[in-house]
Amino acid sequence: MASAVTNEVQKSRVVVDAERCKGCDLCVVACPQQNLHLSGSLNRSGYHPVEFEYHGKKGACTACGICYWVCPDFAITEVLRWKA
Amino acid sequence: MIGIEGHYEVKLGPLPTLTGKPTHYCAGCEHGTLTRLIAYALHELDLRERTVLVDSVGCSVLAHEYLNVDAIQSPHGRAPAVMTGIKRMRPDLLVFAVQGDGDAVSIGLSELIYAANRGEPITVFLVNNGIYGMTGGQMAPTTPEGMVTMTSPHGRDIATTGAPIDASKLLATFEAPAYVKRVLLPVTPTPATDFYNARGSIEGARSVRNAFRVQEMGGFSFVEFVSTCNVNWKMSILKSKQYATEVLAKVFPPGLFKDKFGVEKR
Amino acid sequence: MTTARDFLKGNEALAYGALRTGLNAFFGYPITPSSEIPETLAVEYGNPQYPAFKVFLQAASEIEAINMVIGAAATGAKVMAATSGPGFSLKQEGISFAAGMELPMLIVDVNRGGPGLGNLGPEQSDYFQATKGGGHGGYRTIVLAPSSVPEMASFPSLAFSLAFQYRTPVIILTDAFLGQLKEDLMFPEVPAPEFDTSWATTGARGPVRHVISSMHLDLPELSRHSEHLRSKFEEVDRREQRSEKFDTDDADIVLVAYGICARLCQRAVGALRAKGVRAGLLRPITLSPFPKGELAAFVERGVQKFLVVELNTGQMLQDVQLATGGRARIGSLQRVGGLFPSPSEIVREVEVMAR
Amino acid sequence: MKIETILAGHGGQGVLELANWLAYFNLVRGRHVAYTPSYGPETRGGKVKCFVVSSDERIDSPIVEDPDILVVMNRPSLDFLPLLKAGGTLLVNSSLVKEGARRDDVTVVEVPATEIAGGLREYSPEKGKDTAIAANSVMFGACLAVSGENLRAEIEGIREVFTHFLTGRKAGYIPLNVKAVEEGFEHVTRARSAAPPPKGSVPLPRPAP
Repeated sequence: MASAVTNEVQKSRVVVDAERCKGCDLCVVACPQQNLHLSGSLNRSGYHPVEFEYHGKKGACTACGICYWVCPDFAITEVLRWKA
Repeated sequence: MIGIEGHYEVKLGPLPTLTGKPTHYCAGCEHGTLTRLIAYALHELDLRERTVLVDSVGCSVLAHEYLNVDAIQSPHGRAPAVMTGIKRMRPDLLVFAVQGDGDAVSIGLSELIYAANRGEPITVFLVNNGIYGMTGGQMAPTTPEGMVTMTSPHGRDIATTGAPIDASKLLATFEAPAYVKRVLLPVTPTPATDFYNARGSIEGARSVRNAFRVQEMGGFSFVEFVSTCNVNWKMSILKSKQYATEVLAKVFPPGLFKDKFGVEKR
Repeated sequence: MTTARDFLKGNEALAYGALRTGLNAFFGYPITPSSEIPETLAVEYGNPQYPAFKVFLQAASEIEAINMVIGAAATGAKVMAATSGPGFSLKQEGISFAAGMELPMLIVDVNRGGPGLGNLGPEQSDYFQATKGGGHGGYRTIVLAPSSVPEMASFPSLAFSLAFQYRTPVIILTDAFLGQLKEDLMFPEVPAPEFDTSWATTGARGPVRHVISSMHLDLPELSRHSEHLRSKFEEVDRREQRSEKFDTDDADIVLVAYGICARLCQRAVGALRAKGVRAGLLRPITLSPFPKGELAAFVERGVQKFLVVELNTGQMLQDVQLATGGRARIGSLQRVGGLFPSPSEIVREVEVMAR
Repeated sequence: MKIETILAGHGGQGVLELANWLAYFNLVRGRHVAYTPSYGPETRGGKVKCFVVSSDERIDSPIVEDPDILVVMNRPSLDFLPLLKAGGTLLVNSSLVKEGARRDDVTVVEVPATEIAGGLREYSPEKGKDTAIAANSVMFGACLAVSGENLRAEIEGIREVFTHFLTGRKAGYIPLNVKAVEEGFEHVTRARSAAPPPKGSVPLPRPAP
């Protein structure tokens, strides 16, 4: 999924199940690149689910998987890495 | 994305050892995190087909709803005894329980001690958040001095209720247990930045895998996870991580207490 | 400070009722749905308004708690423990010992869904365990069944006076619904009565040495002791049967229900009377001793039909069958799992029986 | 004179608090009251259904089967409409429940409680904070109006209710809640004087003075 700006390949991706997320913020504060943020919208249970962006404040996602390991609700379902 | 050769490879993915059912755990609770670590280890060690989970009584009583394994529900505090009964009949099965501090260190301390002392090849994961969660925030044997709870409204007074009990240190005094470990599971604030460190989850994943390996090698394994309960501590989720790091982890410092089989080295 | 008229949950009212009648010690263990009782007592511990309340302690389990109760009761103190089904089961050995040692104490069981872990809904399924002696050996205890928040408040003082008068454990059997129900209540200004506790352990001060034990190795001695316990309960049975009657004087069919079920039946009796059906209600207040005198009187008067309404699979039913001696038809309306019979369901059941 | 009320909504809407206030208000007025918290199998998943009974005599069943008043705070709670006694009153938080009631044998009173509460920002101790959460207090006022209470004589009773429940830090919210009660009461009084009562509806008897 090339990012619109530079047509460069996004080396990694985090898949989020928005309906499972309880907006607990743990992945947001633990992500070294700060790519994850709570969205403005509400999921069915009334929580603000987290959203993934490839480019975070500290740089691009490195598929380190920390979000996968800290998420108490398994809402971070997959961490993918691009294989050329 | 035409013309760019390659594909996305799953580094960390969905686990067949999870049922997929949303959890009832409060937002940000380490019971949920630990459930993931267990599911991952069961999958990685290909144990799912011969695992029996013993549900304790407390917040983890619904663990069978989330872990896709056989399960048996134990009376409050009696999981180690139930596991002993299963394992002695079926030594080929892997049995484990997730117990809260009320379940394991209060009503179930006797069962825990005797199973450990017999070196039963079973695994106990203790979620120690210093309070009774499911029943609404009462004092537990692990409640730190001065903590306000529903049954220590003026702050826990250790002169009349005793000091917090260190289960890991206690079990480590016995000859038989093969693996006794304590991990600070929550994300921990790092003073310099607004960034939180996730070493607890990584160390936790490793400890869960080691605990199962020790059981497969015929030893008793016990991992205590210092955790949080922000709802009953009446704190925000992130404030509770700070409290766990600055207060609870001082009363229950993480560490490796026993590793008779040296699993941490290989 | 509780004002003249309060608005409290049943569990809170029970805790204040115990404090106001001079509770000395409480030993507990957390279990839903009884938690408001220890939580209220924890907040009030040290309040100068309750100078008698000297000991509050959360034990490591219900077994530890009941044994702490035995120790404190042996000093002649007014001691209470409160729990729910699973904890009540764990306390049975202790209650048997206390009955054997003739120790007064108050045990509260907030009945929840069973058996085993069950659920947190209200049931009346601990009836047998409470009334027939859940522990080993031959003993009976007195069991009181409140059906309102005012009774949750007033029964602790009644329980302690019976406990000390007859030197026996007394059980208050309530349920998860009554524990959470909030009603207005007026605390009666009941004096905290003092009781003769010359039997209590004092540290061998004075001429008489006190040994409080349930062990009687000599066979005839245990026989005499058990006979004594039996005759004591016979006296309780003769003097302490308590119940409340609604519209029973001319009733053709009498409903029998205790606790929250009695209130549902009260509403049903009103609806039936409005439809011209002569129904009445007997509400047992003491489940042990069971008010069999009232039931025998109804049968004497010619009542042919009774309907027992309870939240279990037929437990008080057996006591009603015994008390009516096979000389009447006994219907049984049961709900379990935390569900309730609605007043209209009770009305329909009575109408079917009345035909 | 007995009034049986069912209040329904979802957790977080303050339905249980509203039920407590309503019960305590009646207690302060010298009546017997019974409040049953969230009850019943359909309360899983955060749904709330609770009962308030107030009466001059001792209350028999605290469980309500056919209420005189049904308070509906959110859309799913409209499912309880069949329980409402013929001639009873349906009080709906029309800010969240857009669907009309499908019964013509009851009085339907629509109260945009969330919107009304939202407009009371200047009464909140924290200036500019969203006050929509006081929707339950607006409904409290609506309940009193529907039960035929005379609010002007009762304003002290309302204050006493909130002083009893809103203690410590929460005491700062008493003015906002009292204002919300007044707004709810006025809204219903205005609406009822305009709309004709539907056929078959029995006006609730005035409480004994």
